Amino acid sequence: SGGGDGGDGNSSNGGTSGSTDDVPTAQFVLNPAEADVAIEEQYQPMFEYLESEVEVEIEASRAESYTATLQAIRNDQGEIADISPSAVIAGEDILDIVGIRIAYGAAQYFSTITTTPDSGIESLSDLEGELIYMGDILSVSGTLVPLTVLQDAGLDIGNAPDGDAGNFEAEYSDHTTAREQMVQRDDVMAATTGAFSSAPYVPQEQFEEMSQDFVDISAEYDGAGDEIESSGTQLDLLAVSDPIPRAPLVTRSNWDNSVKGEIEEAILNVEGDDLSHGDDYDGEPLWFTGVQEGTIDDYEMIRTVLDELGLEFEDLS
Amino acid sequence: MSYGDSVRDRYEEIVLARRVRALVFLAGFAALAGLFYYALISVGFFAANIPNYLPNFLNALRDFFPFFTPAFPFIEPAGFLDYWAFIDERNLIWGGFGGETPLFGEAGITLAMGFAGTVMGFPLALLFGVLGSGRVTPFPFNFIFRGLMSSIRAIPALVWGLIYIPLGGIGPVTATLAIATDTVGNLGRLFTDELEEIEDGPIEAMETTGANKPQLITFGMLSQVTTPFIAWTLYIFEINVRIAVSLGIIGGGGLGNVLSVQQGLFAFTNMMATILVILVLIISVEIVSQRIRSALREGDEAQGIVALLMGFPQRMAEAALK
Amino acid sequence: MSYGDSVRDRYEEIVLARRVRALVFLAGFAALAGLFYYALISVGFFAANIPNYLPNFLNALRDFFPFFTPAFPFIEPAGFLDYWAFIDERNLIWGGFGGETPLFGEAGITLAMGFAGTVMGFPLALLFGVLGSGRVTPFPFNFIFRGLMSSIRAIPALVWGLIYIPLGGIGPVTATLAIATDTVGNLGRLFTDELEEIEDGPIEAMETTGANKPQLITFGMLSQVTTPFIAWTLYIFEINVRIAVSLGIIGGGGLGNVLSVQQGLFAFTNMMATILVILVLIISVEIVSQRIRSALREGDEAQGIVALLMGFPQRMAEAALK
Amino acid sequence: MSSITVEGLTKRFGETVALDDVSFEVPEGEFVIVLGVSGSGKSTLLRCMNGLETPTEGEIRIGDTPVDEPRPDIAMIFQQHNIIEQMNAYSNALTGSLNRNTFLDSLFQRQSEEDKLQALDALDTVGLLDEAQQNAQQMSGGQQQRVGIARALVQDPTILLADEPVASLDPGSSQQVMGYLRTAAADRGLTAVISLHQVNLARKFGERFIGLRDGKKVFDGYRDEFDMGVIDEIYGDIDTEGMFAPDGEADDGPDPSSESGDDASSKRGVSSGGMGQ
Amino acid sequence: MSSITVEGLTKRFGETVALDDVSFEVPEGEFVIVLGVSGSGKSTLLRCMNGLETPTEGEIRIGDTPVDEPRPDIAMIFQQHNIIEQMNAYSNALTGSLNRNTFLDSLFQRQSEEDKLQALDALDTVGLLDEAQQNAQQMSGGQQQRVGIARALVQDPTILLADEPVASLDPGSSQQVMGYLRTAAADRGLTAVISLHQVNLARKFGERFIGLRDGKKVFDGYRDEFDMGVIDEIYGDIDTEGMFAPDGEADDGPDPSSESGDDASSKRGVSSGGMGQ
Ligand SMILES: Nc1ncnc2c1ncn2[C@@H]1O[C@H](COP(=O)(O)OP(=O)(O)OP(=O)(O)O)[C@@H](O)[C@H]1O
Ligand SMILES: Nc1ncnc2c1ncn2[C@@H]1O[C@H](COP(=O)(O)OP(=O)(O)OP(=O)(O)O)[C@@H](O)[C@H]1O
Ligand SMILES: [Mg+2]
Ligand SMILES: [Mg+2]
Repeated sequence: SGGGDGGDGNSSNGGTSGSTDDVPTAQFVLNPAEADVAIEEQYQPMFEYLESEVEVEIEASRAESYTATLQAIRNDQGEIADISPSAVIAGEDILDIVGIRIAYGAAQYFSTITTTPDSGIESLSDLEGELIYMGDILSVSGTLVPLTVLQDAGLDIGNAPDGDAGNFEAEYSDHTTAREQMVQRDDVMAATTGAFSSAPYVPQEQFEEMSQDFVDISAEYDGAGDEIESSGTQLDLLAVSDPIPRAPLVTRSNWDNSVKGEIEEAILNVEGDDLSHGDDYDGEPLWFTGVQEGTIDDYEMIRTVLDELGLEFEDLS
Repeated sequence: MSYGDSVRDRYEEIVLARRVRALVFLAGFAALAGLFYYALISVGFFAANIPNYLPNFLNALRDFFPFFTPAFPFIEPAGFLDYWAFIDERNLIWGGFGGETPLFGEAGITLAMGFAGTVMGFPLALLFGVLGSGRVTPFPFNFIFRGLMSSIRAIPALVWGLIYIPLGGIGPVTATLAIATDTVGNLGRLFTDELEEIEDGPIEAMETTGANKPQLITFGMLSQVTTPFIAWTLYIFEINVRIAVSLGIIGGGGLGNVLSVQQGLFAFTNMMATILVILVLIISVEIVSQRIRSALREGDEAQGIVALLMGFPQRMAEAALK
Repeated sequence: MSYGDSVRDRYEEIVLARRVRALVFLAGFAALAGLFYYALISVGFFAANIPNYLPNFLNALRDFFPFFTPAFPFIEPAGFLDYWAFIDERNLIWGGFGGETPLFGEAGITLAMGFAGTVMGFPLALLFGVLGSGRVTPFPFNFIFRGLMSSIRAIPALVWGLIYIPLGGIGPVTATLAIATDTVGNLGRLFTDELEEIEDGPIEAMETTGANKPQLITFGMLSQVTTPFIAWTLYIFEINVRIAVSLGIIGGGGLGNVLSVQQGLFAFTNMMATILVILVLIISVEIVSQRIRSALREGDEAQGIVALLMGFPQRMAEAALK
Repeated sequence: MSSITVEGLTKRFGETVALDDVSFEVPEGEFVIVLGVSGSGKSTLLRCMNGLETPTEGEIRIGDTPVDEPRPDIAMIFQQHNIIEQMNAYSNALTGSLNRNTFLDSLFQRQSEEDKLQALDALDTVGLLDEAQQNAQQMSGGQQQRVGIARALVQDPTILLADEPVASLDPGSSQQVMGYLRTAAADRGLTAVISLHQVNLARKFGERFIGLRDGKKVFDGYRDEFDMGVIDEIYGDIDTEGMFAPDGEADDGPDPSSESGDDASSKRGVSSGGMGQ
Repeated sequence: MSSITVEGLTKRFGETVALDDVSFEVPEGEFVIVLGVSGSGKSTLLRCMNGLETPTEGEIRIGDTPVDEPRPDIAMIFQQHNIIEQMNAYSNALTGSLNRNTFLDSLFQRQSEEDKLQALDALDTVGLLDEAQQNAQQMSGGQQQRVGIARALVQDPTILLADEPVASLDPGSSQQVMGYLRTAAADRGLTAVISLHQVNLARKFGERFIGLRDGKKVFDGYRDEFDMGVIDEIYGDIDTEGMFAPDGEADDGPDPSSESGDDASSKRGVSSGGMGQ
């Protein structure tokens, strides 16, 4: 059923606001940018769980960018939100971090730089003067962290991402498009994506050679290389990043309602079962299985990355 | 047959002039071609190596059109069923009675955004459009309104959407506000343009009857343009429905939203199904709007419709009021 | 003064007809209002509680306009300097000679996308536009071309951009292809519409001279519409530059790209600076295009320009060729 | 008092002298026809009399008050009728009463019953009562022109000006429209000044005639003085001019010493011989 | 042979009978003028003779071949001139040679020198050689009409048809245009059929006259037979009709027993008395 659509949330509110004055409502702002999914449907069990645990009515709306999400929260248009690690830094004055989302037991994830086997690229330094496809222009795992990796490898990143790169060329889209177009196009020498996008096409051994952290922590390690056979596409790993804190769930810090605490608690107590759909659901499941307590300090690494790249968020307070 | 001297002289002159003209045109054409080449360089056209990727592209197109098969007869009807399954499952066209989506499903939301935006933008468009005409507002001042409309147009609806988030939140309401704003700029400009083209005669005639300024504007000017104004409004309505799709893609809800989700899922068949619904919606809107417009243009036909519409109540009312 | 019976009778009839008309109009108006209300419900307008958020919104607007201050004189010139600093630093307007960005910086890329797209789309637009006219292609068949153009228009440029990614990769090339495709649909339709409105007289006259079909089309029809065709092409060029901005927002490069990054960084002042550049770009394009169009409309002026352009080379050539 | 005095009227448009020191007087109730070829200044004269143009020199007075802007008591009928084609005949006629009604009243057609009846009566006068509710767009040229007359009559003018009111009509409609004009002027005692370019119509309907040529008044007189000599004076000897112009122009062609001279000159010789201009 | 035979020509548009069994013959080289009020069928007759309309009944023959579609040897001049205003006079005249040139040659103006000289010669004939390169849009109505004539002449026709060629021109230009038409027809020995609605012009230029009324031929004769009686026959007694119509129409108004009867009936009584129709 399409019960989780953004439009529905609004219209149902229009129809019921008169009769449910006593039940407080909370706007849950969703964001699909980190994964390619039909996000409202995936979150449906989460909403049902929260509504059963707390006396609250959840309304979902889907924002297309973190800017929209933060704008909404800042202007009291949203109470709970699913945001990216970098948005945490941008919105630290207006957000309370409820917790970090966990997938397959990990609260951290990885970013990769991959190439095609026939590209002739052996190491990051070979990328000098080449064209690289990246994720969304301000995506942490698709663009920002990989840029620092490139910088550490000695490439001149110039003003990228907010301006031209130094001795290579960058174009920005999203994880999957970047990966697919690199495979398709001869002039694209590498793609920088989250590991969730690239790992299925990279043989497990390459991860083992490259990063012990990845083997230990990453949720994607087990499925690495699974798609190579069925798709006929193999990617070669050029670099794996340090672990990146996963995206948190946050609430509006000036949300002044008694249910705020209850919701935060319920979120932290959510179990994998609460988040799974029934058997008749044939879509993608929600990507995380739980939420672990976290604070702004967990995102120090992001702040460092942003500083290295010279990116500065304007004050949102 | 032979011709007079003056004819021959004129002939030589024309031949010369044509030769010069051809040169000038050639130069102009070369300049245009040069600009085009420079523009292609600027966008990196040659680096993209398009011919190389054509086979890839055609292959990718097959994702969109599952009903094409490489072998004879090239069309597989089952492909259309895939489309329909998605359209039906997601209530794209028909939302059902009393459901959460409007009667016409997701298409209905898109349509509603375009329609509400047009209606909301109309009054200001009319005001600014009329005040922007040099005939109504004296010269330097009418440019205040023209400038305002130009500025509104210059900001894409997508950006207006962003600006309105604090007001309307995330979703169709903000998109509707953005469309309404865009309407003020676009429709208002069309109104101004139309007013610049009306005939002076009737205005002058109004003047000689001793009409005052508001009367002059209403009877001398606006009465001449009601039909084109309605036609332009319908035209902008068409465009607004298209904008509603685009705004949906960046989060405005409706068909655009569905499209963007399916794109994110790389579900090209579903995407194409959505595009088909968009196509049907927009072409329907266009046909209806064009029917009305052509009926308006040919007064006769409109008369016919009006007569048809009014004939019955008129007879009723005449019987009742007499 | 008193009037004849027939006058009085006619008067009563008019009063009655007006009363009926008023009723019909009221009903039509009520229907429209009802539709509007339903559309507002569909987009969730009342749920959005706009009046509540108005103060917030006005507050948020201040991010965009740092030169407004709450106290007298309400304008702080330093705010404008912020804008300029960003514009200058990021080469928005001026890319410098020999740099990587074109001469006109980011604005140049956007302009190049719009221009190249228009030029690339023009030939097909002309072909389909002409073939879509009922005067050229007999009735049921011209609708093949009209349908094709409608379908192209129905798909937003944003979606065309998506479809073309396998062909042009990510970036301005794909955006240019999308704009070119959009141009075929939009410009072609305008061409068709224009052709439907030309006068029959000259065509009939061509017929009586014994001209064949291609001659009839070229001299009887196209020669009548060259000026409006050029004007419409310029109009679509304006629109294409706006579309280029929108496509930039979703990854097409140029000003739209800058806008989207600054939006992501919550740098509203920089965003506004970018919007100002967009404004200047689009208004410049509009002014140039409107100048050319009005010059074309008033043959005199065009004559003046042509005379000016041609006068010198003409004299030169006459001297040289004689 | 609605007599008209035109005194030393001169109107220049840049270099062009459209009217050159024109003076005459029209007593109340007279039906005057202004004649002249195209460009002789007929329209300019009427537009000055109506206040639509300001004279460069000279003055126009109605009774004793000078005319300097359009006034409700001077009604004007235009060659291109200038009615609003998008409204019906009745609404068009009703616009003649705009000066007596406020904006809102006229917008919602809340004029007094008196005004409305007057509009219908004016349509009756021009024979269009039955077509009152017909859209002006669907009317013939002659009918549209009559609607224009009705509008003028609703203004309750004392002076009626008409600029080539029948120029775009066929002879039948022309006669009809002129007939309505004369009847209306006579019935209401209006002073009327009407420009025409058809001499036969002028003769049939005119009472007094004013002839213009190149902006100058070349004739001013009544029926009995209006003869063939006057027509020659007003129109010039257009026959010969019109019929032999092509050959006349060939005469001032370039030097006769060009290549193909023999045949051409023989041809020109013949035609030059045929006329003595 | 370019004589014209019109035999039993009838043309109906739905209910309307535009032409009703019209027959006549025009020998080669004759200059015929067709007269009739608006709607009498003049345009329809000429359009049938040109093959632009197909007769409902009857036949038109040029020499011995029936006309069924537009042919290069029949040139037509239109009331609204129908030249391409966006091109200059020369290019317009040159379109008369389209039938002798291929598409590409005409597109790039690569006609033979002969054709081009002929176009200029035709412009010379209508006195526009010096304006050959002027844009048609910037020409006066009379000049535009003359360009139309030039185009027709470039066709090298044997028959020249013209439908009210001077209807929208002032008297001076009218005479000029008619003069050019007659000269051109005489010089080239063309058979010409021209419709007009000005009787005075017809008399001045016509050789033979055909009168139409309600689609029927009511007169066919030469100069000496063309008198006032004929004019009455063609035009009807429009004077009285035109001048008293408003009162005539009031007669078939609704029943006289309405409220405001007294004044109105007295008024109507007077006018009814004034005419006997
Ligand atoms: N607004 C104007 N600007 C410049 N010149 C004008 C203007 N109005 C009229 N003229 C010139 O003044 C002269 C008289 O023009 P006017 O229109 O009064 O003549 P007319 O007798 O009405 O001619 P027609 O029969 O063509 O209407 C002409 O030479 C005309 O070109
Ligand atoms: N295409 C058409 N369809 C229907 N009726 C037509 C058509 N053309 C002409 N008629 C009718 O045929 C009759 C004769 O028209 P026609 O145009 O031949 O008259 P005319 O003498 O040329 O008139 P005018 O002086 O107004 O040009 C008129 O009643 C007219 O309404
Ligand atoms: Mg005039
Ligand atoms: Mg006719």
